[in-house]
Amino acid sequence: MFRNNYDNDSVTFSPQGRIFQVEYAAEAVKQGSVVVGIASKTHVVLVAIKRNAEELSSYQKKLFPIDEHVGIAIAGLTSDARVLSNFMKQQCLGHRLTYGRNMPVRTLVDMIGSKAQINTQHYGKRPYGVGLLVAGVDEQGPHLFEFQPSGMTEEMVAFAIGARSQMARTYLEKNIDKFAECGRDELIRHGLRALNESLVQDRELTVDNTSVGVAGAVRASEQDGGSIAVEPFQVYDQQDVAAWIESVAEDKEGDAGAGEGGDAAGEGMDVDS
Amino acid sequence: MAAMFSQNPLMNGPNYSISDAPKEDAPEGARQHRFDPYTDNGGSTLAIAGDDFAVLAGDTRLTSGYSINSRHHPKLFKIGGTTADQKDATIVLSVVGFAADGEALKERLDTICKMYRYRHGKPMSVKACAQRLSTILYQKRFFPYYAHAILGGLDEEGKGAVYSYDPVGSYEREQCRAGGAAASLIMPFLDNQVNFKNQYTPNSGEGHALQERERRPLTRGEVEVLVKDAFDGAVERHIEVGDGLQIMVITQNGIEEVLLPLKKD
Amino acid sequence: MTSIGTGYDLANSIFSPDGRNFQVEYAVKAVENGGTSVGIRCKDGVVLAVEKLVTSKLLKPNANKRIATVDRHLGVVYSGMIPDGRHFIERARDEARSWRDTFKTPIATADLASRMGGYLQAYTLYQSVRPFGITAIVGGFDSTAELPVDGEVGSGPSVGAGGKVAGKTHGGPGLYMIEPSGLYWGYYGAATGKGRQAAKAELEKLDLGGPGGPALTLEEAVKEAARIIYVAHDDDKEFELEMTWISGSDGPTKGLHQEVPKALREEAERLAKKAQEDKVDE
Amino acid sequence: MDHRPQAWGRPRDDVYGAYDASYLQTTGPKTATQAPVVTGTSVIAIKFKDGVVMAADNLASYGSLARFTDVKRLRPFLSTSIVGFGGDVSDMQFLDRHLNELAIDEAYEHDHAETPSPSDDSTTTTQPPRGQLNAANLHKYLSKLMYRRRSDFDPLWNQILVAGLDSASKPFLASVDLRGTTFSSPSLATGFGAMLAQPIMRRFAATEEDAAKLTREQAVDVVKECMKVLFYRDARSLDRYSLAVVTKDGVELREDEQLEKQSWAFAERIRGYGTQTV
Amino acid sequence: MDTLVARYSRPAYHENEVLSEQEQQDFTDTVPSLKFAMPPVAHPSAWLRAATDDRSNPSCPIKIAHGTTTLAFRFQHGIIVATDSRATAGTWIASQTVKKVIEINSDLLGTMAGGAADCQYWLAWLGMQCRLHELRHKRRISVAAASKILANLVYQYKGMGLSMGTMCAGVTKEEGPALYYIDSDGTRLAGDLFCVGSGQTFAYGVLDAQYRFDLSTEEALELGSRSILAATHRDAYSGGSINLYHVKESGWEKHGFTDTNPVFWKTKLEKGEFSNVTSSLDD
Repeated sequence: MFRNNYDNDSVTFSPQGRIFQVEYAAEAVKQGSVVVGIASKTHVVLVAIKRNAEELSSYQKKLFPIDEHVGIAIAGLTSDARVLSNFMKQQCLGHRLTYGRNMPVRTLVDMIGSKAQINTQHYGKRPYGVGLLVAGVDEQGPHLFEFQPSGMTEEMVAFAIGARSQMARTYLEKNIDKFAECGRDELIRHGLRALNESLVQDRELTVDNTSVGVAGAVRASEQDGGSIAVEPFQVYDQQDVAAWIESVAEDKEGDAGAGEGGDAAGEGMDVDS
Repeated sequence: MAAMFSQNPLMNGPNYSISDAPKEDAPEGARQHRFDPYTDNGGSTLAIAGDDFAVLAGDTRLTSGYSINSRHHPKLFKIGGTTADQKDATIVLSVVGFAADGEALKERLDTICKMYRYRHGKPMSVKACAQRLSTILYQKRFFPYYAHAILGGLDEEGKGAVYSYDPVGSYEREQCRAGGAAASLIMPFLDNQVNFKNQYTPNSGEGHALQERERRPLTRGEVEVLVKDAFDGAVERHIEVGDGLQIMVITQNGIEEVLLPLKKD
Repeated sequence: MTSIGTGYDLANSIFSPDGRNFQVEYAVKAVENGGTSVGIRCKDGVVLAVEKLVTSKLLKPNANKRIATVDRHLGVVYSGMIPDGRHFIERARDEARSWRDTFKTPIATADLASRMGGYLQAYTLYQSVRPFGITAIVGGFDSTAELPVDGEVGSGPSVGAGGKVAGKTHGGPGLYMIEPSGLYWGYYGAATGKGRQAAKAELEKLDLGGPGGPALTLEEAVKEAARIIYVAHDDDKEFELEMTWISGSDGPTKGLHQEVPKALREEAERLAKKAQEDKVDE
Repeated sequence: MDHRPQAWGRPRDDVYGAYDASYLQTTGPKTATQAPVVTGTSVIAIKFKDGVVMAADNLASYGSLARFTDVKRLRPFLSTSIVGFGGDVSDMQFLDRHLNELAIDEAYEHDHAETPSPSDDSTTTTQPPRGQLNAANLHKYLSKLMYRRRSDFDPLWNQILVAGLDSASKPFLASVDLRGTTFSSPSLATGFGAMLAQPIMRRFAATEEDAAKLTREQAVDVVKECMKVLFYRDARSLDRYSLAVVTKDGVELREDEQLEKQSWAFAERIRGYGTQTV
Repeated sequence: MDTLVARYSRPAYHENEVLSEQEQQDFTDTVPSLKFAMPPVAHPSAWLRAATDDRSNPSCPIKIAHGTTTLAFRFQHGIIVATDSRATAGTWIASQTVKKVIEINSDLLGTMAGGAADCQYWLAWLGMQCRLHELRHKRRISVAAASKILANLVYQYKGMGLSMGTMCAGVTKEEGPALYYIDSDGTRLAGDLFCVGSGQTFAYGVLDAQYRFDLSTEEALELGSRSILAATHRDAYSGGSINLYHVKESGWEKHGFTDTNPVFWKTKLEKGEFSNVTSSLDD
């Protein structure tokens, strides 16, 4: 059988100039459940499907707040994500202590990018087996970044990573022109719809398996200096996401008539929006 | 310490008329470091715990020597909120002494509370925070923070809690405490007015049979008047206290902050 | 690629019997898969340009910049593995800073190229690392004016020790290309990445290395760079054109490395597209 | 020399003083300034409704010697802030270089400034891009730096004023000294200025509200008046000075101002020094 | 390779150079570290003394709270531990309500004299070590071992400026009532009775006169209290309340935190002691 000699470590190029270990690490991201992120002019949202190992086990968290203005969604090895998340938290706190401001999101993302790149160039290290969507707001407004195990970090309008995320991406591509002007709730609903596309046939969004995270940036008028007021990144779970799930289920019912309201319906109407 | 390095066993032989034990230290005493890392920025703070609230207060004057550097410098800081504006904070730290040490202390405690919140997903209790503040101060045992810290919040039962510290971290939960330049002016007043020290119930007896006035928790209204009175008195008699009075009241509903004027002379 | 599989290509820093370091050659392959980068040194500055292939429609347009500033007066563009490029830039910025710490003056383009050449070469020496999968083009404009030392307070003596020397000129534009092996040369016009062959052919047609120095002006160079990127581009894929420039202190960027203004870039792109079409018509 | 057998040939304590092992220590801290040498005197600054005015003279003194007369002690940072240095000049130069590097690093974060088109030329510096370190951020950074250095017993012997706008685009003015002590006030002055100029400035801007009523012209006049008073009474001052105005449009810095309309009439009335003729 | 690469290069995440090592640690540590910040001078202890010794220099900037009269003695039914509750910083009475008996765990008590923070911190630390010992060896630590741990620890810091004179009291099956004195010089002594602090001589006077091993529990508690009372009466640095504990094999018992003033008058009026003080309020 063909044996690939060039895929044992991340310090060996293949004759085509590829590094297989890094490409394999990217596969690990596809093992994780799907997460979706979208940015508008005023908000950035992350939505995620949580998985549980067994019926009786708890659901694995997918969204993590980093600092008041940044949060991440993860797909892949959770423990690797933990390392990156702790690192990002520390950097944000350090930056705030030193300069008294929110860390610019791109600076933060570049830092984990560099950290991950080192792991792809030195023997004895392995690439991180996790992909991230980083959502944050700074003086420039809302941002959404994708982080890959290779250390590649790119700013996106909207993106999805994880298992079956291609379907979600297709949805996002189709609707890409609508996002910029979307309000907070509308943006979340787009996220949930994209998420829905990636679900396996008989699965659906429920309050148990869905997480939503939002951050916002409201810009003061030019006379008032045009500075940004940050709506801190917040994660919503359980009953707090019921209304959003329901409203997405409704429009599905509308065009297919097959959607079930799910047990979420009727409860948790007191969701703030 | 110096003796440990300079001990020469050869010199411990027979004695001669000239004193031959190595002197303890350099002739002019300890080596002079021309830089003194400390300064006193004056001001005063006070804290009183009530039944379901805690009040902390501090003046806003910042002095160095006889100069007033600022009339608007806060000594009270909210600690451990999720955001930089501390909107959801439940603990207040007051520091008085060397302002830069106070600032550094506040930032460290706040950082630690924020890391705790990030790791555990819940805010630190005032009890845990008080213990942690003690270890922060003690980590600088050999190079102390020159700051008198008072921490206030509500305990697990919702009762007001005030913890006071010495510069290297010994601490105690108390009913009330004054710190800083005018502590010696304010503290006796509080002993009498909050803990009813040396107050006796009239007609409760003669001589040694006289009954002490029964202690009772003060209401919030009473405490706020006390705080203002305490500072008005301190401003009258201490040059490093004045300009503004910053008061924070911690209740179940969060932290209310008021700024009152004090005499500016 | 006759030696593939003979075992000499499995680790870095190993010579094959015919004296080649295969891992470095493979790293060059990674560069050759990347979008084309071009640098042009002209009369009054340097222009850098890169063809950024759009891998997804979901990428935020014009947000992911590839050309980076080092210190204030240097620009770096690269083709190949983008994370490696970020590493390169960070190191270059550290070198520039350490230069300032030591000499209290900005690093010269040639010095940065030398430092970075050394750095990349170190990554070909050890089995514990792999070479960089990028080829970088470094462009800069070393100030022609007598600069004060960083942090200088007064104006200093006008003559004598520490004073100025009349009529002495120095500085000017510089352009260097650094390869995965650590090899670097100075260039009048440099190109790397997927379309380097076509780009080089176009660069050679320009008047860059004449005896009187390059005749091309900055604005012309901007237009040429845009055209070359369009020429070198594979037609079927979408791409973004990113361009930066550096002039002397009397030029449009006042000695700083900056992005080419949008209006000028769009004009250059319009001309480039037109040239493409004209060619098809012929 | 010691003549006792057990210590023959060694230096004697009563001649050379006690042995002090601390001189041998090689692990001690590196310390630069343990006392200031070449110094600058007062820096003064006052807020007005759209920004802050700051001034400092151009003199660096070596004790009582007016050593350098063209030293610029106001330094702009990133066209968002102005930093005024009192105290040791060598430490000021160090900080200036450090801030220069900080400005370069900060520019990396906001890489890809476009070259401004030549049409919108302005006489002042260009408006700072959004999200760059503002004066409040810079002051925070400097206070951390100064505090760190004092904690290392290696202080930067300066008192510094930082002026600009804060994150809410309100005028910002604050001070940090060699121990890392920070404070802020509508008007601030270092050194002699704290005694001589501060009372004058407080007449115009005792509170934030007062300062918010001042116009730019008024503020500049007050500062010029203060510089004059400082020159009259501060023996380590100069009549050439730098004046900076920082607003949301950037920093305007004039480094070669000359005190105008001086009147030394008051000197006639000074009694109690030197030979009295009356 | 690494050294070559490391030249100049700071990883991007070491940007926070203005923060001290300790501040950086706050981000990563889940439990507080035992690392202490030292003043970067040639003689840290001399420097610390200059900054904090309020006895040699009453105007020194930092005044550390000091504790004062503490005592403990063994008797047939266990150990009595008694202290006053005054903390002074110079001549300023910083507190009248200091708890100078430190509950190391439910079995062991420590006392506080000298630097209040030193005692509080290191006895809490000792409690942690005792618990770890229990977890490792599945039985209670002996008082001898516990006191030895503390003595070894303070000996490591000898000469650096710690100030503590503490007693460690506990009753175990193997040792019976066990009492140790430990101070910041590294001294560790076993004994029947100790008084520690500025008021120790006054307390010794009373304690030595009436002490017997076969005291009843009541008598022992009364003796502890009376000895502290004597010290608060004659030593200006002692006062406040009398804090009284009885340590038994089953653990310690608290016997009140009693204001000295009423106790004093009760002792005088009912027992006729302290006749040096007039009881009449009129003359």
